[in-house]
Amino acid sequence: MQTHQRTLLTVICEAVLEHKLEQALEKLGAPGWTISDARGRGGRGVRSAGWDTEGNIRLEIICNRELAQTIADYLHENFYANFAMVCYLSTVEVFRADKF
Amino acid sequence: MQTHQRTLLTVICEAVLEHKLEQALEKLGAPGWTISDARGRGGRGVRSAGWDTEGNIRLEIICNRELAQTIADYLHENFYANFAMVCYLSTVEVFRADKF
Amino acid sequence: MQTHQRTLLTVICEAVLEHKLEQALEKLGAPGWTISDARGRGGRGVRSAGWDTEGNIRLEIICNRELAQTIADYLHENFYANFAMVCYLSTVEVFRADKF
Amino acid sequence: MGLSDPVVLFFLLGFAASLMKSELKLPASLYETLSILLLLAIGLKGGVELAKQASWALLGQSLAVLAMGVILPILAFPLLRVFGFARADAASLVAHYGSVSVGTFAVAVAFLAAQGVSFEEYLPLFVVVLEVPAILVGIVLAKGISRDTDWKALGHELFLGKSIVLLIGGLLIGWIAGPTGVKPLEPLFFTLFKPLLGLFLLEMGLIAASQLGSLKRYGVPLVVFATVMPLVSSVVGALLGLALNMSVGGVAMLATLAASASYIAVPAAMRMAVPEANPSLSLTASLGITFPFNIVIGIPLYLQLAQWLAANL
Amino acid sequence: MGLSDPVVLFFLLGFAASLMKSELKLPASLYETLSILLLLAIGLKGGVELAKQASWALLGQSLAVLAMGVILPILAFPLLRVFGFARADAASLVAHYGSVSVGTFAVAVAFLAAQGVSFEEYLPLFVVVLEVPAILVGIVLAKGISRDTDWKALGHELFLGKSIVLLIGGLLIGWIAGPTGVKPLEPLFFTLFKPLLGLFLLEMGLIAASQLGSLKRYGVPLVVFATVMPLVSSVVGALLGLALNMSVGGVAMLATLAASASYIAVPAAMRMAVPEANPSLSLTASLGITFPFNIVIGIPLYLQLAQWLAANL
Amino acid sequence: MGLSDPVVLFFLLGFAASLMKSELKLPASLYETLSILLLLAIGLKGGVELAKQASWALLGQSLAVLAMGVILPILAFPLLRVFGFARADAASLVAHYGSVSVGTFAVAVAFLAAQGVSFEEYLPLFVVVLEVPAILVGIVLAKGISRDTDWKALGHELFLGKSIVLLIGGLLIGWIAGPTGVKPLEPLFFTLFKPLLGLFLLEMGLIAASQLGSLKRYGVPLVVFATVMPLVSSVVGALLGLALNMSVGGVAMLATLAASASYIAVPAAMRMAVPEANPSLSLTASLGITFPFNIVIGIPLYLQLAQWLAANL
Ligand SMILES: Nc1ncnc2c1ncn2[C@@H]1O[C@H](COP(=O)(O)O)[C@@H](O)[C@H]1O
Ligand SMILES: Nc1ncnc2c1ncn2[C@@H]1O[C@H](COP(=O)(O)O)[C@@H](O)[C@H]1O
Ligand SMILES: Nc1ncnc2c1ncn2[C@@H]1O[C@H](COP(=O)(O)O)[C@@H](O)[C@H]1O
Ligand code: NA
Ligand code: NA
Ligand code: NA
Repeated sequence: MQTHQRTLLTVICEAVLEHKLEQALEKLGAPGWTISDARGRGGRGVRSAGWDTEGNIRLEIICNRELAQTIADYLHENFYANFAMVCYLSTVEVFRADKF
Repeated sequence: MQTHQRTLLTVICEAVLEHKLEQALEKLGAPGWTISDARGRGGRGVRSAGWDTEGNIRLEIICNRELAQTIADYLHENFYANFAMVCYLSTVEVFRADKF
Repeated sequence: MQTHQRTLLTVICEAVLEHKLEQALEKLGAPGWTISDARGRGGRGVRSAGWDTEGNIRLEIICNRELAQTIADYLHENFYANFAMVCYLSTVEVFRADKF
Repeated sequence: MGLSDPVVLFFLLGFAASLMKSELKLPASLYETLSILLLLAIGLKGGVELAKQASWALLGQSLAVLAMGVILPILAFPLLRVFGFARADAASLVAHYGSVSVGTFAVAVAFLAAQGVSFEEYLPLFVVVLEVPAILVGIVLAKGISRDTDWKALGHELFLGKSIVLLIGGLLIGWIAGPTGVKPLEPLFFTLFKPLLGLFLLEMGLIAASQLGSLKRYGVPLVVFATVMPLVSSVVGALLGLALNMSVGGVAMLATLAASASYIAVPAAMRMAVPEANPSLSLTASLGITFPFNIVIGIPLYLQLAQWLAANL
Repeated sequence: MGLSDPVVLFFLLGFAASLMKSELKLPASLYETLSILLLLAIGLKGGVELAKQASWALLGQSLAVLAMGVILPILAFPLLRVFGFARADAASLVAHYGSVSVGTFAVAVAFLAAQGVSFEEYLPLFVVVLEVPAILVGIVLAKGISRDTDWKALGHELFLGKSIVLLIGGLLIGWIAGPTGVKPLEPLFFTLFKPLLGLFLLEMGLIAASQLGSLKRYGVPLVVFATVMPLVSSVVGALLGLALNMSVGGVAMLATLAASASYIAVPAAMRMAVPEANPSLSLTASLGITFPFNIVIGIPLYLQLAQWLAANL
Repeated sequence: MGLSDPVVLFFLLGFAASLMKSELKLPASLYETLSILLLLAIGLKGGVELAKQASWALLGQSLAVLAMGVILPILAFPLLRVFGFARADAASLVAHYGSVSVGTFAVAVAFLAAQGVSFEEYLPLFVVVLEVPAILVGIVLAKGISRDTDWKALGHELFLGKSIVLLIGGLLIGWIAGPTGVKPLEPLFFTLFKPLLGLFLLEMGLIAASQLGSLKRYGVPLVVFATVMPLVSSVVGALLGLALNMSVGGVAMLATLAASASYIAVPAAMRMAVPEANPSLSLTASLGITFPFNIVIGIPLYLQLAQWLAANL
């Protein structure tokens, strides 16, 4: 099969944001996303996922570069100031160009 | 240490497929794989992992480009039509050339 | 927003190492890390996460290329011989150059 | 009456919380644990009874019940086809309704106990008997008896799935250990049965309501099927119970078993054996409509039906 | 005295294990399950009492208790500002202390039972009443009554959060099912209450000790606030109990409720509504200092206070 | 006889389900929860006894038991070396067998209770005593007493691991709270002990069978060791029990403790301290062979041994 370049935007942030991020992704038109539970350490200290929402989530969105940038900008504006959050982009190859 | 280019194939799909995929990977000769639990949304709707197998898994295989392509083709033929599934490839550097 | 290239080091290894790896990362000066639970198969057999620490963790560190190399070397020296462990590097783009 | 039983109230709490988009969520492992406990408890109860009174008559009854599990889906299938359901979807739906829901059975047990109505203690055996055959029927209806079907993998799926292993395992443990051997297990499996069932139903309420989202997509025909099918099946089950000379409670329980639709074993098996069937269609019907219907309205109704039949036949 | 109660010992075990960096860790889903059970148990107890004695007098008392939940944070806020806390942080802190801790309440229930001191059975109702208002006060203190606030999302957060849904849900189930209906649930929610509370406190000990790490960062003012505030509040609560003509046990319980600080509902709500407040500050205070303080020292003290007041006023 | 005890049946159910490749799986957090409860229950029982009868004699007995935990692995080590096991592997194996299995102990408790055989109530104390020393011996056998060993980290590993903290914690809580203080905890830790043990053994059966896969790789020497070692150790344990003047039940329990092999504390500690030992080798032996062997055959045998010794010596 032929492959097509897309961008993978990965977001690691406080678990408490899950619902809000999903709403944002829907609004911004993300074609889909995947979430898994995580824990970690960063500028805002240890987040050990020992209880309740004291953990992180790891959110992945495969989409075109432009949308990835839009989403990242949105996150920056709305969450960076007050929440533990890290974003990064990478390049991936997908098989179905129309899906992402 | 010196690094070597390999391909990372990531598959996100219904949890119910885990066992079948493992059998397929063994048959196709994958050198190893890693699975974690996930949830998400895509063309086939929300998969929230709230109960039983109503969730996704995230499967990663590091191998050579050719095998990655073979596995992706196999998945396409056998699962895309009837199951929630997304695949993508990316390039990674490994340290032990003979292992992957 | 402008982006900056960094290296993402991913480590998949026995869950029992989590604490030791965190100590090592702190010592080596990693700017942060993210851990999630995983299971899988590799050269050292099946690790199915069915009970206790018979599972894997998936550790991600975003940092500069040099530090990633240092950490990988450290892992190689200290753990490869006796523990189930896989490492790989990939290139990602981050938004805050000073954070990673 | 049924509505004020606390286990039903737990269901309604979950259902309402989900509809109001509350953040209430039970850990997935709690749900798994509760369903394991319920399956084992039901198996154990049946096994203890087998230890007391295994007999050829019971084997005969089991075969009759098994026949019902085969016939009901075969009769329902053409009707669904007429209503425009695709072949695979229709087959999957009838497989769900020919099998049984352990949760519904457990609620009926609690309901009859609260009403002071007794029933044949070996009824859990019929839960085991009804679990599997409808799945087979569904697969044959979907695919014909083709060579393509990997019968070995399928048999594995059918007889080694989680719920059947726990039911049969519990049955065997209860049978071998017998009434006295099982005694020390009672504090968990019998004394705590009702409150654990309450927790289980809290989660079922959350899940059931979350299925309603897809209701719009499938519309009226599905709602009609998911409420009429249990009513019709319950009558068949009740008549079979009468024919087998069962008590009022037994007739009500068999009506409930017939009326209930699986949402654990069958979805898992059909997903692998008939993947082209839309899994959300069957789940919406069985979990989103039939399960609440049976729990809130059906079970009390089936008891009345049994009482009416006992009085009038 | 309080120290030798086994549930307090469980707390101390967790606390010590965490301080000694033991590898002991309870599965997160066990913690969730235990807190669900405690919330439901407390709700059920309150609901059963409502079924027995709902009255206008009780409504009046509830309003008085609610008023306390509004006034305490308003009074504490300016003090914190004087001590140099940022506006958002001060508002968040007082919201935590105006609300209640279900775990602390449960320990007080166990403690009074062990002491043979009875209290008004409807007290769980006040847990529900006190849960929400302080959050609202905190938000208004942080932001003013601005148009910016998304009151709809906020109301959702407040009244559909996990703990409030389980408390109110348990209350309604207990109320509707009544004393006889709830009877079969007792083996889980009442008989196992104390050992489950013990397990819960084991985990709370682990968590509480892990909060101490951030103590250094916030220093003396926080420690002072987190020990003086409960003491002052307990006096207010006790006096209110007296004014409401409650028994010695009831006065002690109301003092405990006033003195306790939330660590479940409020942190979640404030994180979304006032994200600029430092969540670790409030948690360190309520979980790391006030919770252990109340459990080990506070509750016995509040009972003595109630006894002293009863003897001297 | 032993085979028809329901907890053993649960083990066999899990074992069979795993061999038949059933999809049955217990949530990992359930397994963790159950092992936490068992460890606490055993600790609590021992602690309550200490509260009743701590004495110098008991201290003396504990030291004798401790000596057994040191000597058994030292004797077994050279034998394993002769059979061709690598130094690290042999050391790790004997560490597992010198320590104890809490699950095996719990099954023996249930078995003796079912047989109506009583034993010295303070025996849980010996579980605690035997947990650690063999690990130390194993490490020294593997590495010698080298400066390389990070004894501080090791001590941490040994005394702050999950199982030892829960055992000692339970012991202290039981000791401090005493028989009356622990009373309210009994519904969970004592009444539910047997059914929870059943669930635990269901999971242990699944795990034990999954270890058998690696059996082929290690072959006959491992199987021989994993069945002969417990038999020999049980005789040593029984004789020590006799020498300590224990009752028939006590002798059987001490034989069981000696015969059992650790699969929780020791694997974790050896993995960190002697990483060059193959962890799968020891687990296959202790979990895949010795645990089932002890549960199904060993424990009834050790009781007979104790009875025979009491009658003939
Ligand atoms: N350099 C990093 N590499 C990988 N993950 C990170 C890194 N920095 C932060 N994280 C993750 O992102 C979360 C939030 O980061 P922060 O906002 O820096 O506290 C942390 O809890 C980590 O899970
Ligand atoms: N664009 C996307 N980015 C990341 N994950 C996706 C995306 N689309 C789908 N997924 C994941 O893949 C699963 C199956 O996708 P689908 O087959 O489209 O329903 C979803 O449940 C998501 O977890
Ligand atoms: N080729 C691979 N692709 C992805 N994950 C792998 C691969 N090989 C090994 N792993 C993961 O790394 C862990 C340790 O690998 P190993 O040391 O080879 O046993 C395994 O349990 C897998 O989770
Ligand atoms: Na049915
Ligand atoms: Na308060
Ligand atoms: Na031993």
